[in-house]
Amino acid sequence: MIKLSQRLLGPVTLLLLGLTFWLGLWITPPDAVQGNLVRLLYVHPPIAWVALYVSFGTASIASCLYLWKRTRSEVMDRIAHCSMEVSVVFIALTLITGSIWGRPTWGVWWAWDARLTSTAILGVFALAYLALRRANDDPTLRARRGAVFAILTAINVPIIHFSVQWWKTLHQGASVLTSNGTLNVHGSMLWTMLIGFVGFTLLFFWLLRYRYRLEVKRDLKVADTVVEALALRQREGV
Amino acid sequence: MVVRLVNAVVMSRGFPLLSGVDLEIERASLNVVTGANGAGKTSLLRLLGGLDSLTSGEGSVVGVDLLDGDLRSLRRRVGWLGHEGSFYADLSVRENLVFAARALGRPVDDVASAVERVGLTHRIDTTTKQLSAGQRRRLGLAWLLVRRPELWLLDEPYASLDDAGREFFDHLLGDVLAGGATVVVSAHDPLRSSDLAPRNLQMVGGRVRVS
Amino acid sequence: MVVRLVNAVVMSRGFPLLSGVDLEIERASLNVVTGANGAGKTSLLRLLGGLDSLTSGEGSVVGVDLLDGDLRSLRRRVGWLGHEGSFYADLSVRENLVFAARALGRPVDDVASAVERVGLTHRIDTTTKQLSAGQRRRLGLAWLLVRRPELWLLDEPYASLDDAGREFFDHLLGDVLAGGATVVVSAHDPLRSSDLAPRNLQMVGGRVRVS
Amino acid sequence: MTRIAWLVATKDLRIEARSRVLLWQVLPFGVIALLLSGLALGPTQVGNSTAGPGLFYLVTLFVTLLMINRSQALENAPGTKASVATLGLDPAGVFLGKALALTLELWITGLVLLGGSVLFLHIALIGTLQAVPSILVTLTTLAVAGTLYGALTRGGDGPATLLPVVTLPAFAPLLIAGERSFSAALHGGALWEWWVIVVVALVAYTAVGILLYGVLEES
Amino acid sequence: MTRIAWLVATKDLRIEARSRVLLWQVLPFGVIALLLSGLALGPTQVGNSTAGPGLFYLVTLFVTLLMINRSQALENAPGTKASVATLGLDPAGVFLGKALALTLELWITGLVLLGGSVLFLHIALIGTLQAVPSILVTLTTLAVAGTLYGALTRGGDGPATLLPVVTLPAFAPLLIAGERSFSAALHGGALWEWWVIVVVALVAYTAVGILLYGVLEES
Ligand code: HEM
Ligand SMILES: Nc1ncnc2c1ncn2[C@@H]1O[C@H](COP(=O)(O)OP(=O)(O)OP(=O)(O)O)[C@@H](O)[C@H]1O
Ligand SMILES: Nc1ncnc2c1ncn2[C@@H]1O[C@H](COP(=O)(O)OP(=O)(O)OP(=O)(O)O)[C@@H](O)[C@H]1O
Ligand SMILES: [Mg+2]
Ligand SMILES: [Mg+2]
Repeated sequence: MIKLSQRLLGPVTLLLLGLTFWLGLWITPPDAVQGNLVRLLYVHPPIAWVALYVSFGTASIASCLYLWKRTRSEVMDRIAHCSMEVSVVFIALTLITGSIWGRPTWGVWWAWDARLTSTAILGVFALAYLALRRANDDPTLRARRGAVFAILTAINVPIIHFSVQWWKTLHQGASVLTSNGTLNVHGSMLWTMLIGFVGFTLLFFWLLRYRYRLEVKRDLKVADTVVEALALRQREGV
Repeated sequence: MVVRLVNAVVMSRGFPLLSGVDLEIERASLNVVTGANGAGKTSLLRLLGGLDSLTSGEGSVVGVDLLDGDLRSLRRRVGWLGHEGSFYADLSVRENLVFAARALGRPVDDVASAVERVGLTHRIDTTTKQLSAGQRRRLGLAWLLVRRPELWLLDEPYASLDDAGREFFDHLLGDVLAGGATVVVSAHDPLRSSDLAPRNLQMVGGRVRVS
Repeated sequence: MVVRLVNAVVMSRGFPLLSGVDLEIERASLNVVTGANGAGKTSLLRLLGGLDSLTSGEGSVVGVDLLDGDLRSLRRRVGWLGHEGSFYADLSVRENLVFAARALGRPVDDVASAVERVGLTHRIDTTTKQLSAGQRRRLGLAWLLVRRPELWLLDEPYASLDDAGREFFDHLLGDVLAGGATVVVSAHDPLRSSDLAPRNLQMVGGRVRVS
Repeated sequence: MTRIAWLVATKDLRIEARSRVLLWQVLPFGVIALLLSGLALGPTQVGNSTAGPGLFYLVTLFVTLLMINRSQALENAPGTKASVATLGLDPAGVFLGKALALTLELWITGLVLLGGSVLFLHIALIGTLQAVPSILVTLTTLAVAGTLYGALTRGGDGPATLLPVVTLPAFAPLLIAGERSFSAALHGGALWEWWVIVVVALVAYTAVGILLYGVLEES
Repeated sequence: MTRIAWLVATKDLRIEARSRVLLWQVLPFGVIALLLSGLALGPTQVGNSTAGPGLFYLVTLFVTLLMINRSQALENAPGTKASVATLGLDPAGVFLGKALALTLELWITGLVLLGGSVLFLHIALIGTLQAVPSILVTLTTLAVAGTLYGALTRGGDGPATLLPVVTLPAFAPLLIAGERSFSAALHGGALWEWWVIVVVALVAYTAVGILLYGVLEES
């Protein structure tokens, strides 16, 4: 079952993303105000959602599991590390798609708006996480410090969200699903967005799996060199 | 058995500091670790003190498992004298020792007698970074006297001590062993006191070759 | 006369590290400075190397006046091996030595042979901060081999060297003296080689008591 | 835990009092940085009441980084680390003690810088006085969070430069909150939201520190 | 002199390249600090073209301080100091070499920060490009002066905190000059006066460094 779903992950992701692009570019109508720019709607929000919630969520859950003695294993550490790395990619994509959207609509590439600012701060958190890992080469130390830092980041997500929210906002509000529960996008657009959300979420896990395997392979290679290094060391001075 | 290591490996940046140590050490024994420069003596002592962590293999020290035991409780029972033992460089000799005594819940009165024993009474209010190399070593010994650990790990204790200091150290070793504590010393010089019958652990290439 | 000190005093934060040293040292002689911990051995060597400056009294080393001579030209002619000699901790053994060779205009080829002589060939590309205490000492010796100074100031050279290292050091001393350089060593252990006939300078309370 | 906290805090404060670095180096630095900020923005911006609180917090932040660094450097000298590790101090106590000492130092610095801001950036005195409680609480949060992040970055290569990278994103919301509550005190306006952010952060960091500081110290 | 300068510069750059502190720590720090400055001033101030150049220089200044510190810390390790002293390197060469390495590092950092400023502080791109030469010269002056002041503060207690106090007053005029010439590039206006100040300072610091660095190193 798990094997099968893993096998299917790649093709299904590709299928859903292909569907999103096809629907987004050819089937859905252009917007009355924004024209063809609205097509970014099928890409930008899903990417942003993955960047902030899916990847940070995965990283912090894995980190908690790492710190809890009973579930501590390098698997958890690797998952946290890899999802944080993939998160950087998605945050960059969020910023890029957002900027591309912002330039024609707001007239600037970047504005000091709440959503944008909090995205940027979280991006810095992800970069800082990677920098922190780089700076420590003892694997246990690195894993522990990384885990603590990831948890601190997770705690910071709401703090950042509210502080920046109360600070000022320009960005698109919750426009798809308004607070009274009414939908205000066209039917085909909604479907496309929904498929996009699922597609990009699956893309995240696909990339994560890929990155994870790479890490395992690298660790195996390291293990080989360890054996070599041990033999070399044991011959020293004999 | 105070120390038990089975094929212990410690890696650092891809280099094996210890490349598979098998070792057992009995309670109240005196063990001298010898070996060429870079053989791994300091690394072994650091592992035993819980200051570095085990990469692979098994091990336990004073009953604490090195892989998933509580290293902090291990460290608490171990005394360490390293190549560079300077404590808080901005505090005086007395302040450093009072800090240690308070931290361990020992009576503060022990401090004066420890300082007296290592012969630093005339420098008791001198800032540690002002001390000479040998005086710093002596402060390290005083620190151990206040600590009274179960397992003493001493990395080249003779280095930079003068004759009187070495004499004192030999006396101390005798007392410590008589008190039931275990001692592991790394040294390039043979121990001076002839009353002690140390076990020699020779290290080569990150491993112990018990003789 | 390589060294001449008259009533030399060195103060540091109101404390006299040296409290009036009178000393003369001849060319190509071997001098061993002994004394209790804190007697002032390190301070004396630092003064001779131009690393600390004279507070009062008179002095000249290799012809450079300590009060108003050019201390930099003095330092250039002096070799120093201190308690902590680690050079640039982020550079490898080779890079450190190449830097020294280039700085002094010596041929870079000397480096490999110096490393060979101190037995660090298998660590030549290791970062200095990764080295063990004794290996760092050996790097210090290699540095001196590349430098080939007139006056060698060695602060406890035996400390943390293994037997092979000490043997090598004794050989080196012989060569250096034969080459006409002057050596001042501080030590707590007697020199091992019996061929050398060192002059003993005993220090007590910041002064030299020539015996 | 409180006994160790007290022991560590007094030790840190004693070292600080002895070296006088706070008095002679950190405080002058902060005051000069304030002056420079005034200069960098030019006369048109100064006296501009929006910029004042922001600049005060920006400078305070840099000073805080310097002090966190010092606080961690004390523990990080090669000899010190191993010897103190064998004391097996209760990590929660160490965390609280270092945070306590840092808080006190930051309060002193913060109040001096506040005086400097009134002088050099022409912030209104009355409003500034009303902002003092919120500033002290913000500084406490900075100290607690800083102690935690300081331990996280300790010992690697060049911790002096890694620390800012790691702390800045975490300090950003605190900075915003502090600046807003300062501005609110100056111009009137709802204060409580900012209090909520800062206090929630304080509680969260304290809890994480007490629970996880030990994890950072081990190995 | 030039031989030693080259030797010292390559040594410093090699250590920098090895530790990657510039890439992984200093640059991110600078970018975050820019972001934070934008935050601290609030959305209303940003895009305000007077503030932009000032903030850019303020952040550059803090980054410069970090880098001077690192550059001096290399020479200041206890073992290093004595061993290198006995090489008796030509002090003028050491000074030039360290200044050269620092200049290069600052140029890289400055250009990245400039990009960040254009993005986050909304400084006009064209004007910014025109300002690049003046910025590079100002950075060079900062590097040269910083090397000199770094040597001055080296070795005391906590150089990490003493340095800013000593440098800030000296950097203040450079900062103003740089900011003005940047503003002039943005809005048009007389540029040459600011060039004069910066270049005179550069020449003066270089001359003093070559002549007097040796005095600083001795004892
Ligand atoms: C660099 C610029 C931008 C960044 C960093 C950014 C970031 C974000 C983030 C973090 C989300 C939240 C995703 C979620 O909560 O699920 C989001 C959602 C969204 N963004 Fe952006 N954005 C940017 C520019 C823009 C622009 C210019 C527009 C359109 C004018 C836009 C339209 C949207 C929409 C419609 C959503 C979905 C909102 C919802 O339904 O809740 N974004 N963006
Ligand atoms: N990254 C690395 N690459 C290569 N070698 C390394 C690395 N890290 C450590 N080493 C080596 O590991 C060994 C560590 O040995 P250790 O300090 O335990 O030696 P020791 O027996 O205490 O020696 P000494 O008598 O000199 O104190 C040294 O040989 C050192 O060169
Ligand atoms: N500020 C000070 N106050 C009191 N004593 C000081 C101060 N500064 C230095 N000292 C003392 O000066 C002496 C310096 O001695 P030095 O380092 O030269 O000794 P040494 O002979 O090399 O000793 P060792 O054998 O231990 O290396 C020490 O006794 C030290 O305690
Ligand atoms: Mg050793
Ligand atoms: Mg000495």
